[in-house]
Amino acid sequence: MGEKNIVLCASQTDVIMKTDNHDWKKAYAPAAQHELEEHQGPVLFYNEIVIDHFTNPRNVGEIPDADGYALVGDPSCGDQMKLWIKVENGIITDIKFKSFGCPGAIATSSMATTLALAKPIAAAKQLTDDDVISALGGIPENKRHCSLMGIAALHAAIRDYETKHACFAA
Amino acid sequence: MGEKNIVLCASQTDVIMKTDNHDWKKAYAPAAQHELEEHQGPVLFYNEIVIDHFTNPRNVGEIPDADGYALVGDPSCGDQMKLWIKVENGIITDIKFKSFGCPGAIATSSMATTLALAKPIAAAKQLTDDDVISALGGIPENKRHCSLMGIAALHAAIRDYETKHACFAA
Amino acid sequence: MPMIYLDHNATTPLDPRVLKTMLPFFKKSFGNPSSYHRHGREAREALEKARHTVAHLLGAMPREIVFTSSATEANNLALRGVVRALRNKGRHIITSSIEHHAVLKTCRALEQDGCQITFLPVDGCGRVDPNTVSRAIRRDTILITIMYAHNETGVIQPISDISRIARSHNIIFHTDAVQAFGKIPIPPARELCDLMSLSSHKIYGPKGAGALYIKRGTPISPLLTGGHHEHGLRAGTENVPAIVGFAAAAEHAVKDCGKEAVRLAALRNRLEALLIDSVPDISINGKGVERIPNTTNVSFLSVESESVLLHLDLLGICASAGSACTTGDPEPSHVLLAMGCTPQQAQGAVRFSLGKSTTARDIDTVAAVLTDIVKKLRSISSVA
Amino acid sequence: MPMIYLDHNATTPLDPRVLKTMLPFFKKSFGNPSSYHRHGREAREALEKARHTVAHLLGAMPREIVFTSSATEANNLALRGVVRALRNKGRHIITSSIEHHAVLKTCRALEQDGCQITFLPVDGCGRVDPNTVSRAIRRDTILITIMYAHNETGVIQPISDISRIARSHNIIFHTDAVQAFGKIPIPPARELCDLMSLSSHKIYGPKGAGALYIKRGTPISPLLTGGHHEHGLRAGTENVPAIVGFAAAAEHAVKDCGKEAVRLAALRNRLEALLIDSVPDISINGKGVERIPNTTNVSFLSVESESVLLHLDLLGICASAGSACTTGDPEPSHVLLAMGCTPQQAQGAVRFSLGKSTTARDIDTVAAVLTDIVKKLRSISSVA
Ligand SMILES: Cc1ncc(COP(=O)(O)O)c(C=O)c1O
Ligand SMILES: Cc1ncc(COP(=O)(O)O)c(C=O)c1O
Ligand code: FES
Ligand code: FES
Repeated sequence: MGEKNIVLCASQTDVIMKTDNHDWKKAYAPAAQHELEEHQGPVLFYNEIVIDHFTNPRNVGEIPDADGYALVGDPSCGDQMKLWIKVENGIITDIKFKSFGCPGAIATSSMATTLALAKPIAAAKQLTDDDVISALGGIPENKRHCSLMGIAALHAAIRDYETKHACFAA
Repeated sequence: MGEKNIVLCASQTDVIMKTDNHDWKKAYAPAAQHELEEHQGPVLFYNEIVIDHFTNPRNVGEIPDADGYALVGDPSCGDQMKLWIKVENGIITDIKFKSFGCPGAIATSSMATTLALAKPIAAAKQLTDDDVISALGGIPENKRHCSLMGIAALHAAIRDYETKHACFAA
Repeated sequence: MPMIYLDHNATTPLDPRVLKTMLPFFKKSFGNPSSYHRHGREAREALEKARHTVAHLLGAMPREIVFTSSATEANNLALRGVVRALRNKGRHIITSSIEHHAVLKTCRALEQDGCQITFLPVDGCGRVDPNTVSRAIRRDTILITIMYAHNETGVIQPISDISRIARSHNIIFHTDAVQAFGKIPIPPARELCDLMSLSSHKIYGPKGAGALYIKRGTPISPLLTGGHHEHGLRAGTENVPAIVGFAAAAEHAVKDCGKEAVRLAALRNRLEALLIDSVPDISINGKGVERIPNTTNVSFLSVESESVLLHLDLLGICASAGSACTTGDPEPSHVLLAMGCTPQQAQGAVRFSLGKSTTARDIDTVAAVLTDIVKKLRSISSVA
Repeated sequence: MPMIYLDHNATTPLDPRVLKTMLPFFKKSFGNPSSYHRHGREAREALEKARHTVAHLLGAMPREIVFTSSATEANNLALRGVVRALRNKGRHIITSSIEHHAVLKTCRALEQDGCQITFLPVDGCGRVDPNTVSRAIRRDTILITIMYAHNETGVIQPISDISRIARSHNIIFHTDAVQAFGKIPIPPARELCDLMSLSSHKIYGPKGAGALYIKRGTPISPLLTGGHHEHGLRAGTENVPAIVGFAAAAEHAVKDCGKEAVRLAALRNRLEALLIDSVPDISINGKGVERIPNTTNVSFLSVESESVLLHLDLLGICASAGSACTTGDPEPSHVLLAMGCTPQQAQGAVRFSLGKSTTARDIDTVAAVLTDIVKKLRSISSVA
C-alpha cells in the first residue's frame, strides 16, 4: 500500500536525519535563513553600524553655495531628504544632507554621504544602494526602500551639478 | 451628544452596581443560573443520588412470570431497556428492569422502579419523568431525554398488563 | 537601563495575580473541558465560571459570551458571522474609516465577497457624527460596526447615540470595545449593542483569549466549525488557562478601573502639558474630545515618528506609532489622515499609552528625553 | 485515589519543561511581536524561533508555517482558505466520512455555500481505499483532505498513496496530522502534502496554539483578517507564550517519539491482550491495520460506553468514548458506524489513549477494573 515512509514505531530521528541529509539542508536551509530574516516582521533589528549612523549621522547640514542640490521624496512613506554637494576638480569635496525620514533613511543617507565624500564624480555616480547597505553591514529587508533615497539624492545632486556645469560650459 | 452613560474617570463600580440594582439581577440572574446549568456542556455533573442509583441500581433483574412487560428504546441514542411488573390486587408488588443505557438511563430507571413499587396501578400511571428527576434531585439538562425511557417503559408495561387483564375479563 | 513601558494599548504585561489563577490549569487541571471525566469536569467548571464572570462584568448572560482566541477573531466572527447569517436579507454594512484593521480589513474582504460598505468619515477630533450614521442607513443595511474607543488616539465615539440609531432602525450594532473595557465605565452590554468584542491581553490578561458578546437572538453563523464548543459558535478545544486568566484580568480591571482612570488621566494630562510647554510645534490628536484616560497621540512636526521611537527605545522607553499591527507599514496612519492631519503631521505621530506601572517620574523622564530627541531630529530634518 | 489518565488523544498534560519555556513570555518578555521596541523585538525573536523550530521538525520552510489558535482553526483555514482562493476554479472537495468534526462540519458548511463534497467510505478497519480517491476526482476537484491518523481508533491512513494521487492530478492535498505528529515518524511535509494541520495540546504543549503548514505557492485566503500577522494569513496578536510552548513541545515530541512509540505500543498491546483474555465479547476497532501506538478503541458488547466511563471515572480512571468534542452527543460515533460497526457495537466503544505517564501497572489496573465493570453492566443489560 505504499506505506514505506511510515514505519510504525521506528525512530523519528531517522526520518528527520534522513531529511537533513538529503533534501532539507540543500533545498531548504538557505532559503529558510533568508525567509527568517525577511520575516522578522515589522519589528526592526538594526545592527550597531546602522544605529551608530542613525544616532550620529555624518555630514548633516546644508551647503549654502553648493554646486549641486537635490530634494527627493519616497512616495511610499512620504519621507524626504535634501542633499548638497560641493565639487572641486571633479571631486566631491563636501557633501551635506538633511532628512525627514526614518532611522533607515537617516543611516543610509549618512552612509551614502560618507561613501561619496572625497570621491570623483564618476566614482560617486557608480555608487548604488547595495554599496550603502553593505557598508552598513545590512539593513532589515523592509527598510531597503529607504536606502534608495540617499542614493537617489546623491545622483540627483550630481545631475544638478552636471546640468549647471554643462550650462556654464555651453 | 447623549454620552451620559460614559462618564470619563467615574468609578466603574457605579455602573456595575447600578446594573446590579436595576435590571441585571432581576432580568438576568435567574436566567443566567439556568443558562449556566444548561451550559455545563457535554461533561456531566451528576449528583450523589444519581451516582448512587447508577452504581447500585434498585430492582434490576427479570420477572419470568410477569403480569406486564415492555421493551422500549430511545431512537436518538439507540439505548434500550426492558421492564417487568407483577400486579396483585391492582398494586405493583414487584418490578424489575434491565437497561442497555447510559448512567442517566440506569439511574432514572432505577428511581422510576423505586417510585412505582408498591404503588397502585392508577398511581403508577400518574408518574412522570419530572417525578423521577426531582426524586433524583435533578439531572443534567442534556440527560433529560434518558429519563423518559424508564417512565415510558413503566407505562408500556402497565398497558401490557391492562391489555392482558382486559382479555381475561372478556 | 530603567525601562519605561508606554505601549499598553499594544499589549500589557500579565498581572502576576492573573498568572497565578492560570497556573493550575497548566498543571493539575489540564483537562479538555469536553472530556467525560474529572479532569474534563474541572476544566469545564473553570470555563463556565470564567464565562459567568465576564458576563456579569458586561451585564450579559453567560450564554451570550463566546470566547475566542483574540479580539481580531471576535471582530471577524461578528462581521462575517452576521453577514453569513443574514445573506438573504441584505449586504450593506456601515462602519467608520478609522476602525481597527481587524474590522477595516474584514470589511474590505467582505466587499470582495459582494457586500457593500459605507466607511463613514470622522471629524478633526476623530469622532463619527451620529447623523452620518442615520443618513447612511439603507433598506439593506444589516450591520453597523463602530469602535468604542480608539487604540491610536484614545478618542471615545458617541457610542450611545449610534446605538440608539441602530436600535431604532432594528439594525444589528457591533462595537469593538477592546480599548474601552476596563479603562472606562461602559454601559451594560445588553443596553448598548448586539455584539461587542473584547481582548484579554489589553487588560493585563494573557494573550490567546478574547470574547464576543452576542445578545441572545442575534443572527450569527460560526467562523470556526467543528465540535460543539461555545454554544456551537466557535469550535476548537477551549484555551482554558487563557480564558480563566482573561476572566480574572477582567475582574481586576473593572474593580480598579475607577481609581486607575483618575490616576492615568492625571499622568497623561501631565505628559501633554509638559510636552506642550517644552516642545514647540506639536499637536495632540483628538485632544478636544473625550478620550480613554491612558492614551495620548502626539504629532511632532518635521520629524518622523519611527526615528523618535528608535531614540526612545535606545533609552529604554517603549512607545509606538499608531497601532502595533501596522508597525512596518511605511504609510502614515489611516486614522490620522481621516482626521484631517497632513501626511507630515501623521508621519510625526507617536502614541503613548500609559498603564499600571506608569509613574509621574516616568512621565517627567519621557517629557525631558523627548524634548532633546525632537530637537536633535529637527536639527537634521529637511522640512524643519 | 490514584489517577490514571488514558485520554491523551483529547488533551495532554503540559510538559513542565514546556511550561518553563513559556513563563518568561508571561513575565518579562510580554511584548507584542509587532511593537517597535525591545519588548516587541524579544517577542518577535521568540516567535520566529518557534516558527523555525516547527518548520525544521516538519521539513518545511519557516515561511510555510502559520500559527493558529488550534488545529480546528488550522483545518478551517485550510478548507475555507483554499475554497475562497480557488472559487473561480472549482467547488468539489474529496474527504472521508471519518474525518474529525473540524473537517467534517466545515465540509458541511461549505456544502451549504455551494461546494460539492465527496465523503469517501472506509473499510472495516477504518481505512480509505486510495482507489476510491482516484475515482472520486473530477475536473473541478480543488482539494483532497484526508486525515493522517484517527483520533478515535488510531488508524493510520494510506496517506502517501493518497498524496501521490493528489499530486499526480495536481490537486491540493491537506492532511489533519494532529494525532500523527510526534507520535509516529512522518515524512517531510513538503514531500507529503500542500497543507498539514497540527495541534499543540495533543503533544504536551499548551492549549491555544496550532499550526497550518502551507506549502509555498499554495493558493489560500485568510480566515481572520486584520493586521499583517503570520504573513498576512492569520491576523491577531500572536499568542507568544503558547507558540513558544508549542515549538518546545514539538521538539520534545519528535525527539522522544521513537522510544516512546515502542513503549506505548507495547503497553497498548498489553492492554488489548489482557482485555481479550478476561472480557468476553469485545472487539477492537481498527486492530487489523497500522495504528498510532498509543490508541486503542474497544467495543464492549451489550454495554453502553458512557456507563463504562462513569464507573472508570469513579475509580479515578480517565478514558473517553469517541472524540472529546462529540462527548454528550447521544448518537453513536460516526466513525465506527462508517467502519461497519453495528449501532450496539458503536455504543459500547471506549477509547483508551495512552501517554507519557502511562505505566504497565496502570494498564494492569485498568484491565482488571474493566473486567469487573463490564461484568456488572452486562448483568443489568437488557441486551446481554
Ligand atoms: C481597538 C482594537 N481592536 C482590536 C484589536 C485586536 O486585538 P487582538 O490583538 O486581541 O486581536 C486591538 C489591538 O490590537 C485594538 O486596539
Ligand atoms: C484529528 C484531530 N483533528 C483536529 C482536532 C482539533 O484540535 P484542536 O483541539 O487543537 O482544535 C483534534 C482534537 O480534538 C483531532 O484529534
Ligand atoms: S520609511 Fe520612509 S524612508 Fe524609511
Ligand atoms: S444517552 Fe441514551 S438513554 Fe441516556
